[in-house]
Amino acid sequence: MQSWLYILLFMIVAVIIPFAAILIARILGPRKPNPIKQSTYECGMETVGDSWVQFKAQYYVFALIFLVFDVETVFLFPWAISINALPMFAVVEGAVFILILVAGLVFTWRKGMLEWN
Amino acid sequence: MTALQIIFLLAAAVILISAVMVTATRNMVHAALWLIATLFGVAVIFAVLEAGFLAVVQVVVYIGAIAIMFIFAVMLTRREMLDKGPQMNKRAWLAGILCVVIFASLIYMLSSWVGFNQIPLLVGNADTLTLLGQSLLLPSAYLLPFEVASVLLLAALVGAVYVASNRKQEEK
Amino acid sequence: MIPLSWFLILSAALFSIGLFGVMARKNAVAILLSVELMLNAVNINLVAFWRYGNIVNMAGQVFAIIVFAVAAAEVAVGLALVISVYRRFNTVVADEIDLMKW
Amino acid sequence: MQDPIGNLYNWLMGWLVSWGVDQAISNILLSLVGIVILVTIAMVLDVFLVWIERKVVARFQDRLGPNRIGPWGIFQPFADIIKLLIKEDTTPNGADVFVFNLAPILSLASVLLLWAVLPIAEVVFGVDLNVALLYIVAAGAIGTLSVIMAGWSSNNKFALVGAYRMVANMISYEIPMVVILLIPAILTGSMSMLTISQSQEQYWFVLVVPLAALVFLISAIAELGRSPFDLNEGESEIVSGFHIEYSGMKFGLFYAGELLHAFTFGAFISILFFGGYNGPGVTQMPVLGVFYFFIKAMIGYWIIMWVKYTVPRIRIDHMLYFNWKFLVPFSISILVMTAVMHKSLSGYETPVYVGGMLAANLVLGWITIEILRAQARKQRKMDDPNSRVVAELTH
Repeated sequence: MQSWLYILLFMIVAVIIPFAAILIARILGPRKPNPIKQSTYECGMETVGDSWVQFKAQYYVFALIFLVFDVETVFLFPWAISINALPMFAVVEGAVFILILVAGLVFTWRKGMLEWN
Repeated sequence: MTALQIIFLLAAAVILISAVMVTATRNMVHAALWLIATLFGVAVIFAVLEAGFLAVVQVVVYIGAIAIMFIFAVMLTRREMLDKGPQMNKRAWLAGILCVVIFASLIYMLSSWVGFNQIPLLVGNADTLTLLGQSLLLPSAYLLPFEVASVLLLAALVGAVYVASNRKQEEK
Repeated sequence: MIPLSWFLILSAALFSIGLFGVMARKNAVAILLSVELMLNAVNINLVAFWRYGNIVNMAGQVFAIIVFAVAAAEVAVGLALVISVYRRFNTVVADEIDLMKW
Repeated sequence: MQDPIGNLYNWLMGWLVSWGVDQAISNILLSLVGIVILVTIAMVLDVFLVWIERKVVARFQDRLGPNRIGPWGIFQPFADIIKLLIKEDTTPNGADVFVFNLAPILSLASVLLLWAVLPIAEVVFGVDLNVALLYIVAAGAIGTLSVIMAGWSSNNKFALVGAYRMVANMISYEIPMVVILLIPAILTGSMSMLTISQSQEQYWFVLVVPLAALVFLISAIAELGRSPFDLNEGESEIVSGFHIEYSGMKFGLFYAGELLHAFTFGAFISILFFGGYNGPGVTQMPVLGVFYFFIKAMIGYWIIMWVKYTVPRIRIDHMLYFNWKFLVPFSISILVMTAVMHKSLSGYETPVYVGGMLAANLVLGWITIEILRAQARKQRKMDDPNSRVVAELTH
């Protein structure tokens, strides 16, 4: 509990310091906005269309694989730290857990979803 | 008022306000960002409950993966995100009344329970992390749910990849 | 010390807000967001009961972890479906997807 | 001299309590003072990292680097800060102002948060968190979030494309990194950074799991978005990526965050695999650990810079293939091997244990190289025009 209180205080300080930097810069710096300056930077070209470009679906597939792997590897942490207190059988169980994870990767690989095209 | 109670109340306020904003905002990216605020508040609640592992897992899994997935999905379906037209169903008021009734009856039922105002026991020196690892992996405890969770995630991956890759078959 | 009731009230309120979102929102992504709220309410309950019960019995934390896995699976499949439907019907409004109406 | 900070803390605590301040409040006050000092050290270090980075890149490119302000140009970063402070802070049209301003704050905060769990010496550290390894990953998640917030809120196509690439990069390489973070947890049975440092008193973990240290270095560089994985910036294609619309101090915060992040990851490599603050004479005088820590972290940071200024940028598909088709399976096999070997060797004496682990690593590394070689041979055969013609003729 004590250590989480410390982390909370640390978060507050870590947010205040960059915030203060931006605030000081805003006070010290000039403010003369004009339409050209505020326009979207595009190497001197006029912006065409909506800036909300529809992105490649491939990014989504990688995010999907990442999500599943992230969840599973995070669950391996309790296994990892208690490995000395567990019998060999449980260590193998953890390995089985990992192998199920690998099966998913093999499937996506075989399915050709890891290709970037 | 102890410091712990103040932290709890602040976190609860963050959770509830941003939860309301999630359901009320028109802009879907903003809704996802409000969801992140809610999730962060829940992580603070876990820390207050001395479940430090779950607090960090909440941030890693929910904010680091699930929220990112939501933002990606919103980007993929952008045309609807221009937020035109009503965002609520016609019978939203009915849903609102129903939810208030459900909330009130939940609280009514719980408050008649003996343990409602229970005070927590001290954690002491119990190493909850190692205990968690043992309960997850010993067959006498929760080994089966743990492995089933892995299979569930595998099934989700296979299914989601299958659904997401359907487009190729259409083009053929 | 915080009594258990505070956590239960918070969790019930969060669950109700999530339920409202599921029932009232039109956008499918928003419905999934609201389901996440409900799952989080469940998790608060599980962890609170773990903390206020016997601390050595880890059932509450274990099932909170299972709920994380379920949430991840739900998001993965749910969003994949939303995107797939969006490609076919060009909409993510749940009411307009009425292929199976008749 | 054993524990100067603890003594100072106790003395101040006694002083505050004698003034009639409540125990809990004075504890919070002293923690706050400690945090502010720790963050200030990190920020001052950050200022000098700007100078070090510019000096080192200049030497790599056979130039002199900053050399006008002060001896060897050491006051150059202060001039830069003054410049950043008095620059105009523009917000582009159509930007989502709140999110736009929040992104750089979160970006730097996610890096500063890492300093809370760094064991600088056995008696000099912020907090000994029992889930510190996952806490690092959690802080990284906030960094990822800040990238996507910056890219989305800028209302700029380049920024958005840069943010997608950066996020794809960061989330992909997070998997091998998390898998490798499991390995010190297996070896020590703890997720606390302090325990990990303490248990390397006899031997460094790089002797036990050299392959893991290598994979961690690679994925750390990718997490940082540094060259050769800097395709999120790609100056020639998407003109510097997600922070394109940021100017003045906000840009400075992104830049400062990147440099401090690189240094902090150098520190993590040294803590997880190179003994952290351990070195000769540390047991007699724990404060000496601060010196070893910074030396090792600087070496780690220097290696990251060395890679950055030597290796050219790779393409996004190559980056993703390298991660998902090589690094992830490789790190998982390292993990399984380490778990099984550690469990079966844990009863033996230290020399046997270290030797066995090292041998297992060498065997795994050799097998990997052989598989890669076979793959490369097959690929070359396929790519070779002569053999393709032969194959078509015989077909």
